[in-house]
Amino acid sequence: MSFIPHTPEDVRQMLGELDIQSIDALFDEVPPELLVRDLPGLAPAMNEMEMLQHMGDRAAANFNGLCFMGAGAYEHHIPSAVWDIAARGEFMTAYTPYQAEASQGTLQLVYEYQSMMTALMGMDVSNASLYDGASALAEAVLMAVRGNRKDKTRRILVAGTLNPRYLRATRAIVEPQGITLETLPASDSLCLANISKYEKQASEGFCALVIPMPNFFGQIEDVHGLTDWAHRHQALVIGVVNPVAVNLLVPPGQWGQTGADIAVGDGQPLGLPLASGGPYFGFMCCRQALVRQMPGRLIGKTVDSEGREGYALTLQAREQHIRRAKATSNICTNQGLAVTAATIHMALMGASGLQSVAQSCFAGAHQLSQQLESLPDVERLGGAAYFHEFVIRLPVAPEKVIDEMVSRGILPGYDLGEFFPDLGNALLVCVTEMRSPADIAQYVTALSETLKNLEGAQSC
Amino acid sequence: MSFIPHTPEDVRQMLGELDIQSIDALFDEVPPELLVRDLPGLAPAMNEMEMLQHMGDRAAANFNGLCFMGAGAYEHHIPSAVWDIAARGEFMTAYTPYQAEASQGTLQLVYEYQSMMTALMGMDVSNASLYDGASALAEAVLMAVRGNRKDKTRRILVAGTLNPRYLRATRAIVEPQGITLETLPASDSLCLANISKYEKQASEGFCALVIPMPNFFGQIEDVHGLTDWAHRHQALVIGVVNPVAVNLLVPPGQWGQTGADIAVGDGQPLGLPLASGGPYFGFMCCRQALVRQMPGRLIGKTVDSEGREGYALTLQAREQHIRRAKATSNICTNQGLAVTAATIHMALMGASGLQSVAQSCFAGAHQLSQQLESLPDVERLGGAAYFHEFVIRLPVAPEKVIDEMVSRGILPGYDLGEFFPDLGNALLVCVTEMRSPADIAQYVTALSETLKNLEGAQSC
Amino acid sequence: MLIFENGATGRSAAAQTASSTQVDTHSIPDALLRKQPPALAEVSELQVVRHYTRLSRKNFSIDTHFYPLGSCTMKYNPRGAHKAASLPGFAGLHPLTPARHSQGFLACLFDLQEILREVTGMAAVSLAPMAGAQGEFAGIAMIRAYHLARNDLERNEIIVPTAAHGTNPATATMCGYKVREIPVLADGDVDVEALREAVGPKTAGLMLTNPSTCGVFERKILEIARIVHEAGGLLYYDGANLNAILGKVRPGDMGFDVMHMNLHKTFATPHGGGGPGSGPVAVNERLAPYLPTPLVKKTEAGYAWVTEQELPGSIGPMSAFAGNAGIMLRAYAYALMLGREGMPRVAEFATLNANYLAKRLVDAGYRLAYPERRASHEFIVTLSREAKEWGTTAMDFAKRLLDFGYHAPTTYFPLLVPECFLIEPTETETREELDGFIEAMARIREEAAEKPDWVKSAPYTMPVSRLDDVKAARELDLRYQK
Amino acid sequence: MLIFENGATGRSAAAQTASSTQVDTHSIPDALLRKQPPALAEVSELQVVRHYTRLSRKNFSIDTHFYPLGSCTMKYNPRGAHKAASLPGFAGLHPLTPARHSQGFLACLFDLQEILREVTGMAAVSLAPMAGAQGEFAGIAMIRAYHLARNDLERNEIIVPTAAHGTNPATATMCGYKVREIPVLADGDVDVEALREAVGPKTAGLMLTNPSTCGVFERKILEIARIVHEAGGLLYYDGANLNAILGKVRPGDMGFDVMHMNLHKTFATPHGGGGPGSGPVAVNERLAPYLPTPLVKKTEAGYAWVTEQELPGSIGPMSAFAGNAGIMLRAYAYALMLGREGMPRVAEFATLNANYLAKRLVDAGYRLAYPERRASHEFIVTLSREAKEWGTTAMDFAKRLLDFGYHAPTTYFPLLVPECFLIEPTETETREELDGFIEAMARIREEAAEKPDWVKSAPYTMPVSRLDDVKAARELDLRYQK
Ligand SMILES: Cc1ncc(COP(=O)(O)O)c(C=O)c1O
Ligand SMILES: Cc1ncc(COP(=O)(O)O)c(C=O)c1O
Repeated sequence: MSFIPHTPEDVRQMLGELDIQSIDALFDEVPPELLVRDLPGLAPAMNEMEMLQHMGDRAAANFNGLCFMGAGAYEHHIPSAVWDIAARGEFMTAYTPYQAEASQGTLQLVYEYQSMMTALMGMDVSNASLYDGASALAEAVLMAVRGNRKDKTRRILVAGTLNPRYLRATRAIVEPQGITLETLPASDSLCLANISKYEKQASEGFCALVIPMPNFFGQIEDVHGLTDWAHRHQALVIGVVNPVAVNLLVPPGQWGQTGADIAVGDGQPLGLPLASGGPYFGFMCCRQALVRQMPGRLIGKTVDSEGREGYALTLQAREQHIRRAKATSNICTNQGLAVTAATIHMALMGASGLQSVAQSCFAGAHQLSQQLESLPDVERLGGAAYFHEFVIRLPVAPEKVIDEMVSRGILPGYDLGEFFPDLGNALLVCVTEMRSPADIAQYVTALSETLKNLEGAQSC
Repeated sequence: MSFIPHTPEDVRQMLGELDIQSIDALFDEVPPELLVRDLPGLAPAMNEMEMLQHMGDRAAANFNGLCFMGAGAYEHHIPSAVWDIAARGEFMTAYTPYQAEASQGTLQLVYEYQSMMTALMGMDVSNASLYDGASALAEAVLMAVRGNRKDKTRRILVAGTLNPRYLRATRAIVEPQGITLETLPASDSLCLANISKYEKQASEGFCALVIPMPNFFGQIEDVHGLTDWAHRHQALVIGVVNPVAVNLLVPPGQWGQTGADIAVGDGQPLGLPLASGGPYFGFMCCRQALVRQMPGRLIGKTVDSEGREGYALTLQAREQHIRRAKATSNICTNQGLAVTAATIHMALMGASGLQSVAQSCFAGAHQLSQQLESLPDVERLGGAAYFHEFVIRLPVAPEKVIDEMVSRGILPGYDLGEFFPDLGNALLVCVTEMRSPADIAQYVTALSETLKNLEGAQSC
Repeated sequence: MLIFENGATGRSAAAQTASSTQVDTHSIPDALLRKQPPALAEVSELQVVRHYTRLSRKNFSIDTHFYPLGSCTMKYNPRGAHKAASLPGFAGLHPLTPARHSQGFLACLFDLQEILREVTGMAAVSLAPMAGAQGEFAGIAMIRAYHLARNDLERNEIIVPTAAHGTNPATATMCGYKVREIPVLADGDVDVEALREAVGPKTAGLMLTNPSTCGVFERKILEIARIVHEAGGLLYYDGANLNAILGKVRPGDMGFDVMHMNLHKTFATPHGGGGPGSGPVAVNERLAPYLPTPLVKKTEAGYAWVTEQELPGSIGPMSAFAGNAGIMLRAYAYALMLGREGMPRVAEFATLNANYLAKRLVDAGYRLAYPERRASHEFIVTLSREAKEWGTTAMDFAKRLLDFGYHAPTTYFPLLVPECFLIEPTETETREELDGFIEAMARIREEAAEKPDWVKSAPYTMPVSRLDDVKAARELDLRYQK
Repeated sequence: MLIFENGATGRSAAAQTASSTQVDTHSIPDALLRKQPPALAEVSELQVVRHYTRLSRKNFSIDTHFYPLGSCTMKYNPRGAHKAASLPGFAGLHPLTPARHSQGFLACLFDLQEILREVTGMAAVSLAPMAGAQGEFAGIAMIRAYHLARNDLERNEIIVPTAAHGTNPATATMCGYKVREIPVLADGDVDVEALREAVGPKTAGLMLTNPSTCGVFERKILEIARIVHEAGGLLYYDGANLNAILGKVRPGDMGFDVMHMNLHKTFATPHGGGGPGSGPVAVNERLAPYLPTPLVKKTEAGYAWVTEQELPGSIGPMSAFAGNAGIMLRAYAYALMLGREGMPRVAEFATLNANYLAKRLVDAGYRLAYPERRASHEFIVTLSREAKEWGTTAMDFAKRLLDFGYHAPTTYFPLLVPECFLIEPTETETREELDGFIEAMARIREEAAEKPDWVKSAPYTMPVSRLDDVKAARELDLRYQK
């Protein structure tokens, strides 16, 4: 199929123009032994109908019920207009806006995105996106190392309550540059402990502190105390922030006396579907002083030759296509379309809409957790306030509970055993505004029945 | 919610400008006793999320398996591009193209549609659409009465093999004008019989003959013989045509010696989803001589003041907004967006694509029918060649078979008992290119098991 | 360039073509087989996408422009409603699926019937008609059926005011009636005296819209209803203007016996460049036996179609299936989002916007056709003075507006007001948008005064300038031929 | 006008706001609560729809324009692939759903891994990287891991040709390497002698793309591979240009050890105005132990994620989940539609179009950077003569092309060719489209000769004329402030 429009007559004429007999002649500079004859491992072409039927079967083979899983990706309502507009060919099939005059749509939109993101985070500057939350954190670490001129240690302290997947990816990305990540262990409350506990680790000096808000367990850290502590140690503060939660919680720009220095996170909750993990996008904001250390694209407002307002890529000298080996990052393609959707999403939701979403999430999570706590043998872990996720300890292995609940149409949460086996049968449960009181009731019933079944089975 | 953008400040300013205290003052010309205080029958507003969840539940409460039902609506593959583009705001949210300069998109598209439709039907002229196939037939009848100057009877002969729903709707629409519809009974072959059978009915004179192709039972009528016969009686011929079948079957413009005079049908198979019955669209084509009798809009090509090509509504003097009581029809809003989709669909499919669809349909139907005929107690009715629908007689009531098959995920066909109880347990089965060989095998297995169960149950 | 002109012999959007298996069609007599493929475009998938994407950009639309087209209610079409109707459970449902296997769909129709009953103040609703004009047909056919059933055979006239929409008289004709026109007074109200003279034993009914197409509320509506009813006629309400009074005033309360609604207007379903619409009819008890089928009822056992047997007096179905189902689903979704409080707000803000716009246009020098009246959701500006003094007609103003990025209001309708603009801003537009339009209108008026020829040759920024309609009609070119 | 400037205090898209229940948040310490709502736009739903619909219309895109951007492979992005990835069963799937409950999704990833293995001729594939640059990072990190594992600790240099894309050297730096550049000869091939001199015990690897960014096939590729391997280095293939050779030549066969692909280029997923992409890496046996996670394997019991335990040498994950899943699904759908026969046709027709275009541009007076060479899927025109003679630079030609409705080719890359246009027509464009572009180029060249100032001030028909980049950088304005 190949979506090729050439008719035999076209080919004849074009070959004639080139004065050759066959298309193969165009490959005559390739060493002949390298030419492939066939690709026996590939199947014959499907037409669109067959492909869609095949993909439909595949899609139907995935879980498709009520989702109470978060752990870094959250199911929120996405207004229908968001993707109807983001998927317009003009947004979806354009390239990076290098030719500014022919890309004012994307450029202005990203400028608006930057404005919204800085408003949301209370920060000075936002870039045009990075790949995802985890890799954005890695870039933030690299940026902190570049930006903190007072530090020579290349040591980064990371809250042990950070999403472990963020930690892994960040480690993979920054370690080749000799940067070390050290975690501050969490207390029993599933939050960082009192600062005094970490003075020893701090005493060797460190470049930056990474603070999640809320943390991986849904808990709300004492961001003010932590920020001021890090700043006292001349370290920078990197906040890892949920962009919906921040509508209820203090934004990173207002953490402590002077605010976080860099804020990153995953933009997925702002209009991106769960989508099996992506595309999402990483956002990154920083203080004005760090702008030249920013990785990724920045859109600036300027004027054209007639004085009209317009938008263009700016500070490109930071980027790989200009600065090459000395660039702030190698990033080129980013997550433009996801940003397009997020911008439309934020415009539609507005501050009042996002706040009401945050409130619904908070309320729903508290409703569910209270009801679960009242179940026999179910215990909630963690002492601090929490936003829309919380941890429960089950009397049996979460894996079994998950399977049983899935058969009842509910994905009950994330099995913390993967990264935190010490927590013992712990499940991370999330409630967003999408889960109605009826859904919550259904969860409670399903779980109590599931536990009865499993405990019954065990006791036999 | 109401999608109203006014802030309290806007309202204050606007009322100030109008020098009134409240919006209610604007209703002071309404007799006060007419003002409604409340609408207690209505529920409180839902937000979009709640509405979509509610509609999602409702959608899930419908049959959602393999469809082998036709009977006037057909499940074909619709290329993804069709609705992606048709649903662009510029097509979807425009009005009828009265301001030609600001509507060249829709106007040119409809001109292309007219061109495609006439090519498909082998006719001279196509209008810009009518509501659906049935009402298009009604309009064709009215048009024939206007157009056949030689006829005074206002009698229309209709093949008894026509979709009975078309007959009912046509009757409802044309009878107030004193037009009578008379059916020519079908023969056992589920086709019209030899013409000689109908000479008596013809002898009183008639205005037009309505010929379905394929007919309601999927069978292929002798359109040549019927057309010439009607023309010999100085009657017009109205073809009711399936626009996919016509890629395999002789188009109405080539029926008999001189072709049908009017061709109508439902455009649904050209890119419209089953969609619970609509929106579809009625197409109508005719010979050049009848163009001034056409109901509905026509788009013509012309030039602008600088000689550039452009498109505009034309022959508007036929229409209600100009001719009022003397118009060819009262139609105003038509099925524009459905036509937009159909045009893109035809462009994507092309003649080769539509032909291959028609061939697949034909092949699939014949595969299934052959396998079904081999089941004990299942009999195929009808003697003529058929396209993608055929009739089988079951040993038990189709209703029960349908329920049982539905529980196995298959909608096995249309119960002909509604309109043709005399056929006795007859089911109208349809196969389109969407039904794979595996689907067909699944049907055969499910039916044979179903019949075993039901017959077993009966014999107890 | 036409799609055909993009084509080349043998080119195709190959991914859309079925795997070519040679099919044996010998069971079909050769004479009944198609011999030549239709001359459709032969183009690639990218060509199709690019061609129609580009074409779309030549349209004005709600999503791109303020579109104050009077009588058309060009308001925001919620994308959520579109999404709801596109859910696979609806989009994939065969219309003849037995009711017991399509309960979700039937429930939506039933609920919509109930909502429409409530907002119209009528006794029963059928969703069958596929647009306003078909709703009118159904309504007048019911009036006819009513008189026939009572053996009242002399009634062969439908009365319509001169301001009526063209579909009104055309519908009357389609139902076999003669049309009798009555005038509208200088204040925009129907001439009640003329009505009194017109009614009589031949009167089958009166068709009226209120607020009228003059953009004013028919103040004597109760008297009009009395006159018609006393003469033995019935009252038809053309619901095209329902947006003006939604949730504020109900046709049933005004004395109407039957009406249609335009879901594509009042209930915000997209106009689609000409359609589809949906034109449900609502009736009082008297006419309920004649409603068009299908209808949905709620029973103990679930939702069900009302059968023909149950409704023997029905005027019949208007289409093969149940009408424009997808439009009904969109309207239902919209109604759910408006809810009890949202309905009257529609009328209130549509009216506020119209009155504000009218006032400010007067300030800018324009003349209203009915200056003493409240505007309803729309109003008429007459440009007869501008036409006389400067030679710039309503058409000229309309075309020039396009250059300013505003779709023109409805022109030359209703016909009784010379050089008229019928302007309907709708409730979903902001004051800022209205202000922009007012400014453009003010500028154009200045232009008309200073350099009328400039206005008379507008538009300048559209893909084409004014088109030669005469040539279009004289040298009919209705299709591409190679 | 910015979206914020459409706003008014208190305005909102109310249908998107949750029913407001006052929520008791006292469990959160007051100091940790947000006090002031963010200053987002306060706008209605229609305003949002209209604003962004209008904005979109200010973009050029594949769906609207020919877009021959060299190195970017701007070809048709099948809508069917977009639809497949948008199916609720994929779009609604949580990435941490246990593998046993997401078999359909895992099956797609596995099959895609296999397809990519086949077309690259490599031993194993990981889909983890989220774009080309991240794929490069993963590839170079694997080279690093390989050397480290062998305790080969001196290798701290990555060699790149001067023609390389900026991401190549930037990536080497990110992986802690020094970059050593080698020149490209006048015929477009890498300077093999310089390479010979550059390699040595410090050489970790060479990054190369073939066909190169000069638009020609590196003829000495086998020799180059030998030189690097003999020096103990590994060979990295920058797969951005894979479209040129898809199904015709395989990087694995050329001797590359590791490579990335840009699914958003070769596999036709939309570029989205800057992203997202997906940059899978493929490796030979040597590097397979270091692949980034996650990976999908097929077992008796079904599809499963390869665990960290199974792959202890892995360089780790590159993102929180499995990368840009939706892009993988689109690429997979596209690959299914191409199939076995379709893959090589991509390379063949991309190459045919490029060579035809190059030839015709030469006829029109343009000069190729490598006139003696076959073009691959792209080629370079150098406008240095035009710049010298008439003062019209590549930038000027690029801007003027916009006025003719064509997106400009890539300008000033690769940097080594002065005043260059890197032109990549792709296989999905028709000859007619190419002819139109050629005609425009010919016209512009005439204009440049006759009235160079006209070309130098282009564009004239875009929403803005040339923008002041200096001001943008000097007076940084990166966000709206009231
Ligand atoms: C006043 C009036 N009546 C009737 C109609 C006819 O409605 P439809 O176009 O849906 O057939 C219209 C629509 O234009 C109208 O404005
Ligand atoms: C030759 C080459 N290498 C690498 C890249 C980087 O790929 P990506 O933009 O996906 O990170 C590009 C893309 O522009 C490229 O053209």
